[in-house]
Amino acid sequence: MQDIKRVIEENNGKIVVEHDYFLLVEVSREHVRKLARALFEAGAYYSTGVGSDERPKNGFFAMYHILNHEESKKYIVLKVETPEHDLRIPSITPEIEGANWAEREAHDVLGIVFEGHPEPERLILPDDWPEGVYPLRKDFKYNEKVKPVRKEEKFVEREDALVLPLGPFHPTLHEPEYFEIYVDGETIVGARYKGFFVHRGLEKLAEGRLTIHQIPFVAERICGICGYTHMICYCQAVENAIGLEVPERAEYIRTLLLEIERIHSHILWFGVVYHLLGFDTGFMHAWRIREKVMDSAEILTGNRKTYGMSLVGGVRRDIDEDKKEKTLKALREVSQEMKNLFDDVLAMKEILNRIEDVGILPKDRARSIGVVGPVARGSGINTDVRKDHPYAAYKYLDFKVPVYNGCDVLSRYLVRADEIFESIYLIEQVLDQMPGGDIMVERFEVPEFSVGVGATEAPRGEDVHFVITHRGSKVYRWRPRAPTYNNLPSVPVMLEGEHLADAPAIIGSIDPCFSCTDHVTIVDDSTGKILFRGSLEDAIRRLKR
Amino acid sequence: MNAIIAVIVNVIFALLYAPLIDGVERKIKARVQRRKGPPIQQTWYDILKLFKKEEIMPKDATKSIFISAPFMAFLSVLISYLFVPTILPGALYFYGDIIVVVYLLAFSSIAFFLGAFSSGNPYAQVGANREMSLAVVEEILLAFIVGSLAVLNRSLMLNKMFPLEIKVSSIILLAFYLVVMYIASARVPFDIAEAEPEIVEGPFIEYSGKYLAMCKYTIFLKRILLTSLFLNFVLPENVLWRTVGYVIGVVVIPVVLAMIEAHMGRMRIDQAVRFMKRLSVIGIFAWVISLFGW
Amino acid sequence: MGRLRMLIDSLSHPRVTEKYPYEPIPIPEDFRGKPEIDPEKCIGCAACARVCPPNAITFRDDHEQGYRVLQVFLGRCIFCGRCQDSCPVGAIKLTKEFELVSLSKDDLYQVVKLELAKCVRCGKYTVPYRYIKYLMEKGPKILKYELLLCPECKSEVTTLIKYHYAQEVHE
Amino acid sequence: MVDVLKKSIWVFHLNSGSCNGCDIEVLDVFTPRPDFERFGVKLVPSPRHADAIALTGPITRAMVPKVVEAIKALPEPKIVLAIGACACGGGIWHDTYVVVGGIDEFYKILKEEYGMDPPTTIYIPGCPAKPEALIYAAGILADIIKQKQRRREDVIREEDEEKRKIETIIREEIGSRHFLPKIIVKRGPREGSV
Repeated sequence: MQDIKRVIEENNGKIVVEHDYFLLVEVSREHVRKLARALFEAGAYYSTGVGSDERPKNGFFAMYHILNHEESKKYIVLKVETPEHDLRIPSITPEIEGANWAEREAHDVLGIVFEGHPEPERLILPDDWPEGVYPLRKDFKYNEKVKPVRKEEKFVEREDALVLPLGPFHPTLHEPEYFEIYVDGETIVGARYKGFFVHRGLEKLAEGRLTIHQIPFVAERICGICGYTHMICYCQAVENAIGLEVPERAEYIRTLLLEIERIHSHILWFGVVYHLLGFDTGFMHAWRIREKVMDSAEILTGNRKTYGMSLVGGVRRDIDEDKKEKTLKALREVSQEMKNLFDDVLAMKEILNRIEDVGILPKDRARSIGVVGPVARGSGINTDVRKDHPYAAYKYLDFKVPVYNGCDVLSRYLVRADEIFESIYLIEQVLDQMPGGDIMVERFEVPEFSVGVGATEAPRGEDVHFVITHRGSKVYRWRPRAPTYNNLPSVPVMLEGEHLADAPAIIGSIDPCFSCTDHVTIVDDSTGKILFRGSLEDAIRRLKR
Repeated sequence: MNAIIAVIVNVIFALLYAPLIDGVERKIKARVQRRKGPPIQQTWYDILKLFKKEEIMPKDATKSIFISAPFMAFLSVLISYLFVPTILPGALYFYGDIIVVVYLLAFSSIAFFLGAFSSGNPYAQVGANREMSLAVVEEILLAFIVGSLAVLNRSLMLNKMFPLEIKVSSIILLAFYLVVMYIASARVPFDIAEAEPEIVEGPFIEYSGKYLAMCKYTIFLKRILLTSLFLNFVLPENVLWRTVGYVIGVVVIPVVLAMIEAHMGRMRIDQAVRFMKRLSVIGIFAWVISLFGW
Repeated sequence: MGRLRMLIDSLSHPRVTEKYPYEPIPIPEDFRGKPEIDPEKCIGCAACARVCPPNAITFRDDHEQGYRVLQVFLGRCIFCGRCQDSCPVGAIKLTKEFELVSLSKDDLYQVVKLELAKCVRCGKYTVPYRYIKYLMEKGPKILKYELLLCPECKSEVTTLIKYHYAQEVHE
Repeated sequence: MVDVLKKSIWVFHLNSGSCNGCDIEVLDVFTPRPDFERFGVKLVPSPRHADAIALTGPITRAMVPKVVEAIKALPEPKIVLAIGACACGGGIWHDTYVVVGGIDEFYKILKEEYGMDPPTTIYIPGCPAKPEALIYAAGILADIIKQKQRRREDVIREEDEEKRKIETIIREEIGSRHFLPKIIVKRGPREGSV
C-alpha cells in the first residue's frame, strides 16, 4: 500500500481522493506516461479508460485511466486534464498495450488527441459519421439525430489469403458482430474484428434523460445474460462516490443473485459451445438443467432474467425462508446433473479433440492484452475481482478461484465448469449465514462531481463502472466497461493458424457478449457486410478477383 | 409386368415414407433430449409449406444451373429406386445395375455441388467444397464396398446379390457398409458440409421455396435408399418374411441411427477425412479376403 | 461410454416438456407481469410516469375535453415495478399476467382518463379532482386554495401574498 | 392467421441491437421444457429458408439497412415477430440518438424510404419476453388459442356533487383569505399548464 503511494508521489502524481476501493490521482500531461509506466511495473494492469467533458465545471476535458492494482486491492484512477483549446494528451498505449481501445474510443467520442498512439484510427465511430461531431460532448443532445455521411466501403485486402466475412448475422452467436477472417484453404491466417453494432447510446441517455435511480435499470439492460452484475457494479460505483454503506443483508442478497447469475450464464455457455461443436443434445441437456436456475431466479426476484432487484443503497425486495429452501433444492439438483453431464461429455472423444490445444492464448500475451475472467484464468493468470477487490458479501465468504494452465479452449471450459460448483457452494454459504436487518438505505445526499469506481466479477470477467455524480440526483458521466471489451482483442491471437471450422468455438470460448461491449459508441454502418444477399455478393466478387 | 407394379409401389412408398421417417427421427431425437418434439408428420407439413412458398433467385446465381440442380439431384435419387426394391421385392434389373446406383448417388452429390457453386454465395462454396471432399471419399468407399460384394457374388446385378451369402468378408463388408451409409446420409458428426454454426447450412443457403423442399426431400430419399439397399442385402428371399423384415428394418435402422446421431459432436473436415482413411484399411482387408472367397 | 450413459439416463427419465398452452403454468408469487392501473383508485398524480425508466407510462392533459390521460404502453414496459413502488395509493400494480401477445399495437395500451378540475381564478384546467381530494386528505399542510389554482395563478398569487404581507409589515 | 404457416413456421433470428436477453429466450424456447418444436417451429440459419423473422432489439440506426435486407430476403408469405420491449416499442432507449425506436418507427422508414409494405407483425411484449409468451404467440399463429390482451380505456368522471363539495371547501378557504379577491392583476393569455 505504502509502496504504491510512494510510486505515485515519486512520479509527480497527486492523490486527491483516497477511498477504500480506489485512489484518485491527478497528474499533469507531462508526467502521465512516466507514471503509468511506473505503475505498470509495480504490478498494476490496465483496466479501462474514460474520457469526460468537464467544461461546465472548469473548462477542461479530462481523461481517466483506471488501473487495477491487485496487490494493494485498489483501483488507481489517473486523471489527466487538458484545456479545450489544446486537446492533446500523451498516449500511454506505447507503455501499456491495453490502453489502445480506451484511448481510441475517447478520441472518437470526445475528440481528445492522444499523441504518440500507435494506431490512431477510428475504433467505434462508423466511417459514415461526420468529422467533428463528438457524441459524448456536453453540447450534443442525447436524442439528436445525425445525418450520415456516405463513404465508399473499405475492405482490408490481403494478397495471400481469401477473406471470409463472419457476421454480422451469423448463427454462431445470435448477435450482430463482424469478424473478417482471412483463410488459406481451411486454415486461418489472420482475423480482424469490426464490431460495435449494438450501440444504443446509453451512456448519453443516462446523462440526459435518466436519474440516478433509473440508471440501474438501464445498466441491467446492457446485457441480457449478465445484466445484474452491471446493475450491482453501477450501484457500487455510485455508493463509493457518495460514501454510502449498504446494509449487510442487502450485500448478502446481492451476492446470492450475482452467483445465481453466474451459474445460469456458465451453463448457457456450455450449451452454446456444445451447439457450436454440433452436439445439440448436449445443448438441450445443459439448457434443461439451466431452466431450474432460471426458475429459482424467477422465484427469488420475479423475473427470469432482469432481476430489477437493486437500487443505489441496497436491494428492493427481501428473501424469505420458503424461497431459500426452493433455491437450495434446485441448486442441489443442478449440481448433480451438471456433474453427470460434464463427465459424460468429456468422455466423448470427438468433442475433446475439437477443444483441446485449440485457440491458444499464451500467458504473457494474455497479461499484456489485459484479458479478464475465465479467459485469463484459463491462461494461468490468477485474477478474480471477488478476491482482489472484495465487494458485496464476498469478504465474508470462503471460495476458491479455479486456474488452469492449458491456455486453450479446454482450459476455459474447465475453469467455467469448476466455477459452477464453486458458485453453488457460495450460495449455500450465503443462505446459511445471511444476517437479518434492513435491506435498503432510503435517504442520502448526492454530492456534485464526486468520482466513484465500482467493480464486479461478471461471469465473463472483470466488470468496471466509473461514475461522476451530478446535482439533482443525476450522473455527470457514467462509463460501464464490460469484460468482453478487454477479451475481444485476444481473439485474433487465438484464431491465427487454426482451422476455419474451429473459429466459432474459439470465438465462443471467450463467451463474447457484444451487446455488453458495443453499447459504448456508434455502430459501424458501411463495413458491416452481411452473410446473405448483397454482402455475400460483394464477398464473392472479391473472391473472384 | 409384376416388376413394373412393384417398382411403382416401391417408388410411391419411398416418396411417402421418406419425410415421415424423418418426422419419426425428430420425435426420437426429441425423446432422448427429454422433450416432446414435433408430431411425426411434421416433416410433411414442412415440405408442403415450402412448396407453397415463393422462390427467390439470388442476384449472382447462374440461374439455369441453380434451378435445375435440385431437380437433377432429386431425379437421380428417384431413378435409383427403379433398381433397388423397397417394400416389395422386384425392380428393374439389368446387367450392371450396381454401377448405375452408385453412379446416380454420386450424381446427386454432384448436383448439389453444382447448385451451390452456381448460387454465388461464399458459404455455399465452402459448403460445396466440404461436400465434395466428403463425397469423393464416401462414394469411393461405397463403390469399393459394392465392388467387393460384386466380387463375392461374381455379378454386377443387384438381384444376384439379394440376399448376400453369409461369409466372413460379407459380414465385414456389411458392417463397413453401415458406417458408410451413416456418413453418406449426412448425419452428425459427418454433416460437416451443412454445419449450421459454421457455414450456415452450406450448399442450401440460397435455396428457398420448392427448390429447398427438393433438396431436403432428396436427402430423405437418399437415406431410405441406402437403408433399403442394406436391408436387401440381409433379408431372406421368402416374400412374407422379407416384407415383415423390411418393415421392421426400415423403422428400426433410422431410429437407431437417430439415437446415435443425437449423441455425437460434429467432426472437423480433416478429422472426418482421416477417419475415413482409417476405415478404408478395413475395407481393403475385407476385399482381400473376399478375393479368397471366404 | 459417456454417451451411452447419457442415452440411458435420458430414456429412464420422463420428458420435461410442459403442457402449456393447453394447461396454465404455475407463476411464482412475486412475478412481475403486466402493470395495470386500477381506474377506481388512480388519483392521476403521474408519479408513475415520472419514475418510469423507459417512459412506458406517459401522461398528458387534454385541455379541450378536460381530462388527464394516463397511458400505459405495454410494448415498451420493462416490468421493473418502479411505478408500483412510487404510487401513493397503490392504484398501479404488477399483475401475474404475461400473455400479452397481440396482433396490433393498439391492443397494448391501457388508457385512464381522469376529469380535470378548473382553476378557480382563470378557469383553466389544472389537476384531476381525484388528486385534489387526495391532497386535501393526506397531503402536506398547505394552503388549500392553492389546490385549485393553475401553476401560473399559483405563482402570481404567491407573489401577491408576499407583496401584501410585505406592505402590511411596512405599514 | 397466415394459413400456410399454421403447421410449420421456420424462424430466422435477427438481433437488431438487443441486449441479448430476448435472444437467449428465443433460444430457450427450443430447449426441452418449453419445446417450441411441438408447434413445428424451427430455427433456420438462412433468411431464404425462413417464414418468420424473430426480431429482437430496438433497431439501431445502422441496423436499418440490414433489417430491410433481411425482410426482403424472406420469401412470401412472411411474418415478423417483434419480441421484447425493445422491438415492440423501443424499450428503455427508444429516443436516443442512434436508435430508431421499435418496429413501428422502423415500418415508417420502410414505407417512406424503401417503399415497402410492412409484413404481418406479432407483438410479444416482455423484458425479456418469457418463453411461455413466445409459445403463446405460436399458439395464436397455429389457431390453438385466442388473443387475450385488448386495449383498455377507462374514463373517470366525478359526480357533480363530489365536485361541488371539493369546490365548496376550497372556496370557503379562499373566502377566509380576505386578500385574494381584492387584488386583481391583468394577465395576458397563457398556454399550457401543469
